[in-house]
Amino acid sequence: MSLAFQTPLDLQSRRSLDDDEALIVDLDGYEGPLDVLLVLARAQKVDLLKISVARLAEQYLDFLRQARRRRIVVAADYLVMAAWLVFLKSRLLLPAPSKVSDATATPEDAARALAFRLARLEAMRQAAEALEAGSVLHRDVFTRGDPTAIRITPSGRLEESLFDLMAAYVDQRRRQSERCYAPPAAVAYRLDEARARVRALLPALGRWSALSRIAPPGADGGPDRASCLASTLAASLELVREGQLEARQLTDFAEIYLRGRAAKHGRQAA
Amino acid sequence: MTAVERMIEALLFAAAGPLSAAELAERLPAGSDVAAGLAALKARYAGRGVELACVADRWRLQTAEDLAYLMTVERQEPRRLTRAAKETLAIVAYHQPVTRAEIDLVRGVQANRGTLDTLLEMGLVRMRGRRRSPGRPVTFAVTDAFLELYGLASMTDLPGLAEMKAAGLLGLDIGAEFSFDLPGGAEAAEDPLEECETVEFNVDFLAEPVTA
Amino acid sequence: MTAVERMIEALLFAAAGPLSAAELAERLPAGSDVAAGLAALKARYAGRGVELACVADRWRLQTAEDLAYLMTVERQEPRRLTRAAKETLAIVAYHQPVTRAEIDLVRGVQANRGTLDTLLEMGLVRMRGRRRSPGRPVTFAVTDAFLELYGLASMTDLPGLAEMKAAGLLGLDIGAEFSFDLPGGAEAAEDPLEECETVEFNVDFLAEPVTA
Repeated sequence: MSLAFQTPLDLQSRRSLDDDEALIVDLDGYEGPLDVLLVLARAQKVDLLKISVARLAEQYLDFLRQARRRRIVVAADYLVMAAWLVFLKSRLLLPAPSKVSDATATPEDAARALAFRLARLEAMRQAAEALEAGSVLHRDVFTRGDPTAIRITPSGRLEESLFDLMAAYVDQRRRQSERCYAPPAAVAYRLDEARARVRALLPALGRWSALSRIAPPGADGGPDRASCLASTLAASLELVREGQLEARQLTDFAEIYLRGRAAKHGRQAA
Repeated sequence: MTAVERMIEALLFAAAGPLSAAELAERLPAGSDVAAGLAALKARYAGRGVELACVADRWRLQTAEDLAYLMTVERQEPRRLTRAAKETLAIVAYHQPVTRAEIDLVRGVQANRGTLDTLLEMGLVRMRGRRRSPGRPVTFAVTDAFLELYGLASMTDLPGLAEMKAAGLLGLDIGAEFSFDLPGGAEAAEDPLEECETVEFNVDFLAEPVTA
Repeated sequence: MTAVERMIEALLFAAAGPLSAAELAERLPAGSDVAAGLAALKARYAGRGVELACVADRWRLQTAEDLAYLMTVERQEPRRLTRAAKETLAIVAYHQPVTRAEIDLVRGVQANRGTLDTLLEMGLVRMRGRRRSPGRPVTFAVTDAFLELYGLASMTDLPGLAEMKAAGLLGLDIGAEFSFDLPGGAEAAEDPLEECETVEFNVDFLAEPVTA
């Protein structure tokens, strides 16, 4: 490889790139860095397997520079490729190390691998075109058109695809999961909230007051009335035990009345 | 064979129905002699397996009448599994060995009893053993014919969860809780079928009430 | 024209899709020389408006390619494949069996998931099995429908296949290591399927309570 000649060649390539700017302005038109490299490599007009990777690297960096000049946001993988190419190019320019360790790939190997990948991608693109250029059914060639004619289906064997099988399975599992009844968990009126509320109301509880009036009414989206009543009662009973509150109920299922015990309440407030 | 004859032949072959001479002329290059082309084509096809016929002033290619027996006898519908069958088959494949009750659990409906029997008859599913659980229900598994049908080398080749996700079949809505046991993986204890059982596989409905 | 030739002609004409020699033989009187009949028929139809073609190892009658311009009415633009889809299809065809990761490697991009899935849905590509390599990734191959669509008699008729093989371009092993020495690498040659499968597969959802 005559590396000494690389620099003048690069200058030439830069000029030629400027000539057909339209080709390289639109980064959106490319499918990743390898695609860009392939387009640039084609411009070298040599067998892709024999391409000058050093020159290609320079062209690629040029391409990115132009993209940036046009303030096109360059995706990270383009930059990773750029870094790799710079690294590869510098390794290619360095004299080969005297002792060759066979364990690690040489820069020449890496360059060859890149050239191979470009050639392979190009081959696949051409293959796709060749397939399209062939006789495509219902575009270039046509089979019997009459749908009402007596027909024979080619075979009685089952024709199934794994994809269908998977889809059938997933469909059912989805339906099954939708079928599972999951009632929304009831929102409970928290005990500590109830306690805080009753404590705050203590000064106002000089007379017997009905529990149903002390408990909050319950609200949409919040705890319902039953939970409010239950939690308020539980909190009240705690306060009764602490001696801050009195409670009484005249008979079973009758309304429960609460009254603050002023003395202790005073001490608590102090 | 003249160029016009070729064109008429191709047009009649690909047409969805019979074409009149006027319709043919419209689609052929200007100045084509349609009548001569049709006459030549008719002569060419005389006595062949396919013939050129004129019905109500329209032309069409059709199979020779004397060969009709070949057509009618061999008329066949393409065989595809019904949706229910495919669904049941998928459950057996992904959960084998599996009992009827378990299949119903996944399918949600009391699975059409016939579906599993059809699969058994087609040789895609087989009875495998009896679960060591109350009622000792019969378990089912897929057969080698199943593997052949789907071109799988072995059950471990069955596409799994990751592939379902990759294929876009599993969205984010079915996430963490969606999972299944690996076919052939965790095996619930079960006994092999006794010989006589394999013959009369309808007997297993006796086991149903227990597992239901 | 022999009787067998006539019958083959009629059968192919009336068939909804390509028929294999074996399928033809099934429908013909015992002892019929199908191969000879097909050869004679192919010669008879050569250069005509309708021709006998071999696709996916089966036979079908189709209009001559050079007359495509006449078929304005019949032409149904086949579902347009994107450039990425065409490229992916070519990669699968020329490298099959091939994994998703390998397709991405050849294309040099993390493929848009939808591309391969579209091909799967269209029935041009199918899942074939699992690679016997770490992670056991699912492999893909093209279907007979692919061969029929592009009018190929067999996989060996792919355009340029021999040349590509000779140039060594169809290897998947080369190029994977091209991220030499670069931290992070430009290409992840690892298969992403592995992790989630092993983690999530062993949960047995059937063990969950039956009625939630």
